[in-house]
Amino acid sequence: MIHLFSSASDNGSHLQVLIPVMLICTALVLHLIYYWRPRICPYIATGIISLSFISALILLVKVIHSPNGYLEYFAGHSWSGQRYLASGQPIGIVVRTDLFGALIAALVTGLGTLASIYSKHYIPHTIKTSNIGYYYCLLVLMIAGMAGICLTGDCFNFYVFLEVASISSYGLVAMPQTKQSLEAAFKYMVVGALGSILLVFGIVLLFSATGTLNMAYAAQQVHKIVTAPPGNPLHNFRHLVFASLGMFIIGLSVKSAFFPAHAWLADAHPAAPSSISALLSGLMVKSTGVFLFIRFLFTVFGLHKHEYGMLLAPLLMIIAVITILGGSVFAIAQNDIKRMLAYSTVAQMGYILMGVSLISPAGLEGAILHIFNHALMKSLLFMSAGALIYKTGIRDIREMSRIGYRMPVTMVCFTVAAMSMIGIPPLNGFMSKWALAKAALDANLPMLVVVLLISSLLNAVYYFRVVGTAFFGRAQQHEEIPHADIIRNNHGHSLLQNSYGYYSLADKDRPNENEQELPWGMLMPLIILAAAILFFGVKVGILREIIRPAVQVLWR
Amino acid sequence: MLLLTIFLPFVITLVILLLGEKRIYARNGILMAISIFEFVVVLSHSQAVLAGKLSPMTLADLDFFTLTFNVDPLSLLLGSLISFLWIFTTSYSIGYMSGEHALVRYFSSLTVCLGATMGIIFSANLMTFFIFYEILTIAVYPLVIHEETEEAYRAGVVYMVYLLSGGTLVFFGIILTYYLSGGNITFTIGGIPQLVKASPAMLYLLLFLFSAGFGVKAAIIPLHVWLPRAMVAPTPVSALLHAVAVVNMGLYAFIRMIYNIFGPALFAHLKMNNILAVPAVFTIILAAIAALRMDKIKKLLAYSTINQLSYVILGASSLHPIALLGALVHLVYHSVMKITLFYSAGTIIKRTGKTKIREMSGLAKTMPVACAGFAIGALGISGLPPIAGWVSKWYFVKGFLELERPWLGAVFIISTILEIGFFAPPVLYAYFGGNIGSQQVQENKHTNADDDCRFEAPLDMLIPLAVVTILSVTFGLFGSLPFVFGRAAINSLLPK
Amino acid sequence: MIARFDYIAAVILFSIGLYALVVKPNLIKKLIGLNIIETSVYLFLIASGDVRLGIYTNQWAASNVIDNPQRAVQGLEPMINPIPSALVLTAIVVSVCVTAIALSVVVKLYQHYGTLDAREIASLKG
Amino acid sequence: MNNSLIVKVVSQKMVPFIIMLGASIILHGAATPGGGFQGGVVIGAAYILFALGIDAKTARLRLPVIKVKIVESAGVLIYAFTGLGGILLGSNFLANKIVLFPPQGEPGGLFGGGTLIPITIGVGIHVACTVASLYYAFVEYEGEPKPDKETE
Repeated sequence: MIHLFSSASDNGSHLQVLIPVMLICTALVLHLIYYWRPRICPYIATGIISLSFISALILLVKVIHSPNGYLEYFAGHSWSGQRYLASGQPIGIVVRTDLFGALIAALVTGLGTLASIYSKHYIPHTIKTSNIGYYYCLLVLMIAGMAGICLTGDCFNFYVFLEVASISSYGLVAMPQTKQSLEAAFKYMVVGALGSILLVFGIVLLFSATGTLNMAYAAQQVHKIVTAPPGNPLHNFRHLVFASLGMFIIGLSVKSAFFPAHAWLADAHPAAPSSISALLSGLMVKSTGVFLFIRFLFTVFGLHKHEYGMLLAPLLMIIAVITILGGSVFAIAQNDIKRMLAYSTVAQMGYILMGVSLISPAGLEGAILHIFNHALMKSLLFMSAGALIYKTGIRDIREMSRIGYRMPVTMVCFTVAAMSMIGIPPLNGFMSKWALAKAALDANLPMLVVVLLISSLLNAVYYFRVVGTAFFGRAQQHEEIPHADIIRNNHGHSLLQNSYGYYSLADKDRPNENEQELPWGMLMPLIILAAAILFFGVKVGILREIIRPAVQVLWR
Repeated sequence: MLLLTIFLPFVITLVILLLGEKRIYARNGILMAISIFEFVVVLSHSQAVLAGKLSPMTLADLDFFTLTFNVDPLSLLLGSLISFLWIFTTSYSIGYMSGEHALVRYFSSLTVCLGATMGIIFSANLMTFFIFYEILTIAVYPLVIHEETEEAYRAGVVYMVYLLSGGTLVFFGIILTYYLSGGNITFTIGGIPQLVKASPAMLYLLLFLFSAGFGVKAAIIPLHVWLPRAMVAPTPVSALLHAVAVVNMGLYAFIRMIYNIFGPALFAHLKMNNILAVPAVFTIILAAIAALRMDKIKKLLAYSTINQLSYVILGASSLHPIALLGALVHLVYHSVMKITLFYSAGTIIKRTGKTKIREMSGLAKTMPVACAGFAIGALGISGLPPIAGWVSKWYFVKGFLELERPWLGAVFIISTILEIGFFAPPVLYAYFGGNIGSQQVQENKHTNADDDCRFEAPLDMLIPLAVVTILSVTFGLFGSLPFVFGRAAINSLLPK
Repeated sequence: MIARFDYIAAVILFSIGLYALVVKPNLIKKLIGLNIIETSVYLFLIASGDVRLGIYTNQWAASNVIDNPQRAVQGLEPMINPIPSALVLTAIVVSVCVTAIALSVVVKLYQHYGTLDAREIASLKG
Repeated sequence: MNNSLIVKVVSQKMVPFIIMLGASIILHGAATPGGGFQGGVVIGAAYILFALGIDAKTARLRLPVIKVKIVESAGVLIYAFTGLGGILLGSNFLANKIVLFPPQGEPGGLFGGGTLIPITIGVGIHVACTVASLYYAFVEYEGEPKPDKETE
């Protein structure tokens, strides 16, 4: 193939656009394929996502070896080869992938592969058979959107991909079609749409001020505007820049569930099917939220260069602290395991914001490291929680006593992730907390370390509750789940609705009751993730070698 | 070989888990073998260490820090003590726990504790130390809740809250050390050199964090609540908590903190020895007074432990070689005597179901060995001459007199009087009380059928009890091994 | 400022939409509120594309503006910027999608609860 | 649905003209205001009008779900393959060159947009089908019997 991997005339790579394009195209035919051959649909989805994962890895390697730390690809330019206007403004949509984006894209597609493998067995017991085709379609679309966000360098492209990812996730949350999931989906949708519209507002204001949608070029213009002395006509555009910054901060705070706007997350993430919860908590709030937060604040608005960075930092820090403590405290109060995990995600988003709010390379490094590590940990937690629900139908932590003996591998994986979350040393969660703590001390803010530690302690309290109950809980038989109404799923299994309103399979119809604890397809992602947690804990150097230059690129 | 002592127990844990509940003899055999193996391996290092050869071993480089292990005289002292007592813990546990439920969980946790303890003792820097410190904390939890009663679960919650909070403080201390010293967190003879340059306020904060963190494990008084609560656990576990692993690790951490992190010079310069003496004295007196009020044997022993632990802290923070020697030797002696007390109390509880002091009345006639062990242990802890405890107290008092702080010496005298006050009743009841107890000896339902009461308890409980009792006496009369290791440790901790 | 009546209109629309979104208990009315908010942003977007309206506008000519602001400010290059219009189209598509999904969710919710009152549809708390 | 005859006839006779308008908007998307989305919506509206005129079930027979879905996906694939054409011909994704349409139009003319023509056609097809299927999703929804409760 002629120039499949590197573009002829730029330093970019075709993979930058091919990854989202191939995912979107596949997604749109997937539900047709489901009509035609329902059984191959999961394999095609898994295949295409893993193909995109391989592509993302190749891309990551290419970006690492690129001289500037980023690849620029001009999509939709004119054939004549003209790339820039006379003023230096790029023509067309510039797909600009830096190290940070490439890393997160690899993470997105990698975890997406695992989620899609996991879905094959999990999904038929959660949603209607007629919806499975749409499920895979939306799953692939969502991954396409998240990967697209990470790969582009154009403000409006961000928005489009963000909406692709968001809208598919609304659909996925609503997919089980229970009371809870529908209500959660509605809340999620309203809040998400509000967040998105604020982002559009921000983009428009930025466009008004700078006259461009290209992020790199906009960054130059913002710099010119902010540093223009009074009297210079450019000085008048300052207000637009500030308004735009404010809109971005509010909109992205909503999207990444920082403190006052965190409630939707705690509803939406538990209500989705577990494979989707894993992606939502692990990736969605990051790629559509914190990733863009870092992207815009540092790359476009240059928070580290201008004085408003110093004004914003304390504000962000306060939000971060409240988010961390609030999320942890709320998590303790939960009895539903997935809801607890969702609140834990809120707290972890606070960690990431804390790293960002230090406005130092070390803090940013810690934040990015935590984005990566938390994605692995939280995906594993949600997937193992989903496996528990799949096998036993138990969502309530109080009913989980001795479950660790029935499903040893699942619970051991859960324990590994929980320990990593608490910050037990050789695991990866510790590494990022350590990096954040060190950054906070470097910034001479030991109070933040105290917050981090209190939160670790609270983490320990609520994760230990689960692990303790699962392995050392009282041996007594838990009461029968009170069920309001019995419905039948598409396999003819009767579904019980427990006191929380969630449906689960009745005991007699539970799959593989007497066989191994889980089908291999569900066990494998768990084991891979647990191994990854251990691996990136011990070999954190590999990640830091990518993240350190990534931060340098952002810091420019 | 050193790494083997740390990681072999973890492998053995897996083996125990795989063996399952059924294969009792294989499990017992493995457990005894690993305990004896540990002791032999630790002792085998003594030649090299006493000759002054240290060889740090780096296992893995984890970017921010390294997993490094090392043997020095102090760790040799603690390591040999603990691995030695572990032999008795294991054999006593096998006897005491026979027929109980969830033995796989019990013994696997016990073995993890062994590995974690060895890891703590042989770690060469703070992070390695911390990893195993937390593993120990978590591994003890299943042992605390082993009875699975409501009370046990509540004790488990208290235990976890206290210990994890302590761990968090320690972790903050480690981060602060890392920050103040620019990344050097290795235990260094004479203290970490970079800390000298740090500001006093930060160093006081560091002292607070470490003492509060380690103080939870060492049961300094406001932080001691978990220890009496954890008494709901089976007696071998109490012995493990009080005499063998857990609290000793707190003391070990204190000694490491004073001598290998701050260093004696900096510690004295900032008058931290005086600061640390305050809670220690407070704890000694308060715990002794509290123990006077206790009517249950195990609670009494718990408060006695709290009281004794602060002796070590007080002695170690004095920075005087003789008092430090007293502290190190007391660490050993206290372990031996406390394990004697627990084993005899455990034997009594297991055989008769009695937990109150008053119920021990006249028990000496039916259970002579147990009561003799209890009496000897009690006398030793109180510091009466022929038995082990007086030697270390003698050194304490001598050290503080040489330091010209007689009032600290007086604390020991007062404490001794109080100890005699609270240990006298059980002993007197047992030997001179009315004979009300003998009728109430009830057959414990768990004892083996073939054990027809020829002995007062199964042999695998009695033998460890007898051995540790004899040890208490011999250490009192001519115990030289602790002194050999202790002097070597002092030479390494307090460089001339 | 009064010259920018379009901006004022956008702000008023935004407030109305937000009011409906927050205060009205009916889910459909909430969605209408959301759509009004979106409309206000589109209005703002399109209005900002019109260079003739004043200096706080988009300066698309704008490679010119930043390099040579005086000319555009003086109205020498009056031109309606096509890019905001294109953006509005995309945004409308998005809002149509969201509205469609939201409506279908509302239908399903009605099926479960038999009501559209947000105060009664509250099984999730904490 | 018992519409009057006038409505029925007029709505059906209007459909081809509306579709023509939509097609015109789509084809001129490159040069004038309008484009794939607007034209597509117009065509979709034509179909809705058609369905309103006669009853929904009959309209459904004329346009089965599966066909709508296939054509809908085909629209996006036209877009994507036009983009990929750029790569296959040695330039970047979506690079614009008049390669698919032999008549090389003037800039501003019908064929002056180069690859914009297939792109707008793809978008138009997709949007038209989406609008039609959205209409049906709501109109043909067979809900369970509802309680009589109404709010506000």
